[in-house]
Amino acid sequence: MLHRFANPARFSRIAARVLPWSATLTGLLFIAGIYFALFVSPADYQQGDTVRIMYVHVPSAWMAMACYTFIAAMSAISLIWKHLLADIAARAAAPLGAGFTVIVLTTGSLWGKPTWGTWWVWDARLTSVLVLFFLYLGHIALTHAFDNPQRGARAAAVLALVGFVNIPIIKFSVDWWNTLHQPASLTRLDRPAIDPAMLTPLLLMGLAFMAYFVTMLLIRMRADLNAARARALQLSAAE
Amino acid sequence: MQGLTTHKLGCIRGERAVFAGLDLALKPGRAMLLSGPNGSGKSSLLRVLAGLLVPAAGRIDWEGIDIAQDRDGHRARVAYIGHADPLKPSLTAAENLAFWAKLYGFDPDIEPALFQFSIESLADIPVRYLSAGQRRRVTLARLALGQNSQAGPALWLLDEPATGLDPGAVSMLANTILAHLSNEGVAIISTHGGRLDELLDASAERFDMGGFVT
Amino acid sequence: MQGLTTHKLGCIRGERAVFAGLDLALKPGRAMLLSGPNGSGKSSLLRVLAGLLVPAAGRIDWEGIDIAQDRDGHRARVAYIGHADPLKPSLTAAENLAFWAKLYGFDPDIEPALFQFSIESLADIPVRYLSAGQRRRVTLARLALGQNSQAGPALWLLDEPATGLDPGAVSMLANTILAHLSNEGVAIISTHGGRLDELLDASAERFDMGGFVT
Amino acid sequence: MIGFSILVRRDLRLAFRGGTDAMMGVIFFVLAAILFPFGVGPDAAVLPRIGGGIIWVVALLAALLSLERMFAADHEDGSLDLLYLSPVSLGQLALAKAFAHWLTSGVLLLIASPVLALLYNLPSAAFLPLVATMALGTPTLSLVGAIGAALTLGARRGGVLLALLLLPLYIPVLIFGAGAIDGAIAGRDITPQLMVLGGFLLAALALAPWATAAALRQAIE
Amino acid sequence: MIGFSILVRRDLRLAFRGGTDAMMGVIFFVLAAILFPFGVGPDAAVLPRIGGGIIWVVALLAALLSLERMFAADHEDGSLDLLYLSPVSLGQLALAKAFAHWLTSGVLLLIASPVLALLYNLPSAAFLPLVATMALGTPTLSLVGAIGAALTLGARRGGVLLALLLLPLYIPVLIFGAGAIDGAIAGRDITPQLMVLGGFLLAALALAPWATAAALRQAIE
Ligand code: HEM
Ligand SMILES: Nc1ncnc2c1ncn2[C@@H]1O[C@H](COP(=O)(O)OP(=O)(O)OP(=O)(O)O)[C@@H](O)[C@H]1O
Ligand SMILES: Nc1ncnc2c1ncn2[C@@H]1O[C@H](COP(=O)(O)OP(=O)(O)OP(=O)(O)O)[C@@H](O)[C@H]1O
Ligand SMILES: [Mg+2]
Ligand SMILES: [Mg+2]
Repeated sequence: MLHRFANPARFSRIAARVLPWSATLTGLLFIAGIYFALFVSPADYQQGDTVRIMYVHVPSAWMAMACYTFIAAMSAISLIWKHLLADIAARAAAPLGAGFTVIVLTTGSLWGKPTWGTWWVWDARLTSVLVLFFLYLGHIALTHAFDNPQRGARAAAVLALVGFVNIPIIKFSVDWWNTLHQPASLTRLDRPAIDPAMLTPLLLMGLAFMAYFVTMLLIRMRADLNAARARALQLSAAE
Repeated sequence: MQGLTTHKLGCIRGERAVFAGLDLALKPGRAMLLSGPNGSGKSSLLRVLAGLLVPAAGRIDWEGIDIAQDRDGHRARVAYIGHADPLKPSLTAAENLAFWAKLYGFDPDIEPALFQFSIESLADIPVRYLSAGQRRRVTLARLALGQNSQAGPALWLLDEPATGLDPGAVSMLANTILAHLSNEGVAIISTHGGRLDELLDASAERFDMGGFVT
Repeated sequence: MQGLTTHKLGCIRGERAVFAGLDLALKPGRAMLLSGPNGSGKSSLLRVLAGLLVPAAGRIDWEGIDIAQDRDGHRARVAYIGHADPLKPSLTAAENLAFWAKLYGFDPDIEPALFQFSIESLADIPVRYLSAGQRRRVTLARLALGQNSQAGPALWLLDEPATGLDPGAVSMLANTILAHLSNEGVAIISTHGGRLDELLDASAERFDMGGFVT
Repeated sequence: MIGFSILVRRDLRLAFRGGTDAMMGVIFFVLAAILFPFGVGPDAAVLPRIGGGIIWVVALLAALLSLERMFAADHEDGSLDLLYLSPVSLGQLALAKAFAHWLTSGVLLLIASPVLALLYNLPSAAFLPLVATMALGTPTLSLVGAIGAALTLGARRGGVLLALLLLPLYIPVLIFGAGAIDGAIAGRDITPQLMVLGGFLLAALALAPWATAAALRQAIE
Repeated sequence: MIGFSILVRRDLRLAFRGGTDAMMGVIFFVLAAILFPFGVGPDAAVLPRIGGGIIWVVALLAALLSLERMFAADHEDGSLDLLYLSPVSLGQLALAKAFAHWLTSGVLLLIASPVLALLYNLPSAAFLPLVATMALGTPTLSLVGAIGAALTLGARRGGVLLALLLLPLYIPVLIFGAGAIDGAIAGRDITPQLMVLGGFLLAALALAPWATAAALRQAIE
């Protein structure tokens, strides 16, 4: 039994060392990002101050997609190499991703009301993000649907890989179908089509979201590992 | 080493170790009667040997080669009978058997198999209307199917096969198993004692799972 | 006439007569071991006696009175164990038993019954995770529930109750049945031979269904 | 009545543990209601117009969906034999099963329906009638459904049969349920429809347990 | 390929004998489609407007309905173990199951849909697109559905979970299917929608058997 936790034990040690740094970094990036977003960057000439929603909306959209990609990668590793840590990482990341997706959906709706005059339209970008949200929910539900946690992890891994087809759809929906939604202006192959005054806070917030994700992921994975170890100890004590 | 051997085999079900450190060795032409109290892991062991459950530790060798190296080859040599009867109630006994015969590529003539378990008269009755023992006979007739075919499975894994059988049917089963053994086949049979044990006594090793419960 | 008697009992299943002209008589305190080949009608007879199947002919008397006169009274005196285990996989063993205890108005304390079949340690495990023999024990513990209550059923109808039980559990079952008989109870038990027969030998009549197959 | 509550509590526990399909009905209900805007096109002013009807049809389908296995699991694993042998009568069993079915499907539909009404932009005049007709109609669906479920136990092509049996029995409920909502939107008095629905419910309460018990008696053999 | 046809023929025979719920889907489909006019009120000029969408939503629900037990019976009675041990690969098994499911649900929906189109007074321009989108879309529903059915085998609250898992995967098919019909009625070119539906089908054909096999492998234990 012990060899299964030997590697995770090393992970726990490394995580313990990294955590304080990543947590501090998250805090600093958020402070800087929010400062630039609220006080330094200009209001939009068309949209006024509502444009500042962007500094939350866009980073969380990036993270919602990045997080799903991360889960899909971990799932592939879990299915091919049957690595325990990959299972745990995927399980830990899913609720975070669902959270980011909720943020995209709510900030998007909030932003949509003043700019498009409606909270919601059924266009390809919005719909595919909603689908992403349901995929996260399905992933979480499936993980916990079996009495045997390993079964749940494997089943969820298959689902994550299947659902990955949605990510390119979200990304390119604005190019493939003409929609109300903004096409990519920053993450383009050529130069970003965005004012540097807006770019700085956006990038800062993006990095802050990323650091937050890493920190939370480490915390959740460590908790999960500890719980598994406690269960194993309990069972061996019962025998 | 000929036949089947296991090395330090361990099995975990639902986060609980069922058995560990199991070493078995069985030569061609021999049977092994697995006994042990309820919940000692006989069914789990048979499922591990069939490749249906992945062992938590240890390995299984066939003719000296790890079966994990050759999953397809191993599946082709296993005949597995579980606790449940994998029969569809709405199909007749003959239809049920014919399906498995065709799927496994066995001889499609199922008459001899029906005859071997004395269920010719039930062939055209939907399984829904059969008695418990009659159903078990239909399930077991699958063994005869493979046996009567050219290259049938060599490793029989039978989980309490005699459940619900009358003494006559137990003899038919014993004869079927003995014929398999005489063909250099191997059979591992879980049991709680009874007529089948007695009939197979001369050709069988005995193994008590009781000692390996963890 | 005390106990259970049948007169010219006949049973038809699926438009086919299973048995006919069956006369049984069983005194209080005695068991009857039903044997017979697969499909000879043991299960059908037990279902008829339980009132689950309506006999095609003849009648069944309890203490000399036709049970058709008093269906509710008869239901209250029957404890029936069939081939299947009437357990819900998602409920624990204790929850399953407690449900039947409450519904039948038995003593709600199920501990002694669990103890009687040595399944205390399984009480809080969902039945889904139990081995075949462990499930059978949970089913049988229902008998102990009625036995430990004030006015438990007097007529036990057990269809191959020892299926899947290890020798230890068979002894527990035999003791439970013997205790029932010593309370002036009656038990009819279908069987294909085995340990249970031997243990009950001294208190049991034998009846071979083979001769009544039509 | 003790037997009744024991049976209801068991079924609820089974539903909660996922052993039965009762909850499926509600999920199905919400899901279907979410899907319609995708299919029909959400921008249309048509949604409020058809909302009441859609909600009722979907409720009916949801009830139907979870009915098929109302007695099936108990039949397959031999529990039905034991239920029959127990001191509780089959009539009580039928009532308990229908009640548990209603608690795990009808009540949830009842709770979900105002949300769906919002989703479909139904006029606020339609809210109370919607809930009232649901409250009167869904128990009837469960009670009548129990008859169908018992009749088709062990039958070949049970599901199809069940649907065919229940369809004619459900249509009147649907017509008066959806009619009441339309009437309320149009500003008419809907007391007559509610009276009829109430009448259906009383008739079902009186007849269904008896009919279900008779059907169950046939299924045990 | 021999294994494939043996498996398909078995499933068809089982469906025909009433052992499975596949046929239930179609009955449900027709039934639901018949019920809607009762709910919505038949006089309304609104029916042709929403007909295409309703037909698609109902088709989707019908597929979902019959999916839950796609592998469940084989799982419960131990047949799945034997199927795994047979020379036929799990991928082939998945494909065969999905194909049999489509034959017993999708094809019948396909045949029934023009009748429903008549029932709903859809303009004649919508007929061909309706059948075409159904022909392209329903196989995708069966293939993707097989993944869900395999993933939720033996899960707690399997039915609910299945619906939750499949909802996001079905929505795109629904949108393009219903969109094509609306487009056709409005006189637009619907080639893009058909292309997308075809693309979905190809992707499902390539991915679904693999994913279903992986899920089944996990369910056998
Ligand atoms: C609920 C509604 C909405 C959802 C689900 C949503 C979703 C997304 C997603 C997923 C992205 C990331 C795209 C990428 O990185 O390629 C994004 C980016 C963006 N969104 Fe939204 N959005 C919504 C509403 C809005 C609204 C109302 C506006 C403003 C008019 C808006 C403006 C933007 C902008 C400017 C970007 C950045 C594009 C780029 O530079 O790449 N979004 N949105
Ligand atoms: N539901 C049914 N419908 C029609 N015929 C049935 C049904 N159940 C059993 N039979 C038939 O009735 C006969 C008696 O069956 P029964 O189950 O009583 O036999 P049994 O003696 O209990 O056999 P076993 O030892 O196999 O349990 C058999 O031939 C069987 O095929
Ligand atoms: N699916 C499962 N998940 C978790 N635990 C299980 C599962 N199946 C069985 N077990 C547990 O594993 C242990 C071994 O079960 P197994 O079925 O192998 O016993 P067995 O020796 O075959 O018993 P029996 O004689 O009753 O058939 C038991 O304690 C049982 O509770
Ligand atoms: Mg076993
Ligand atoms: Mg029998």
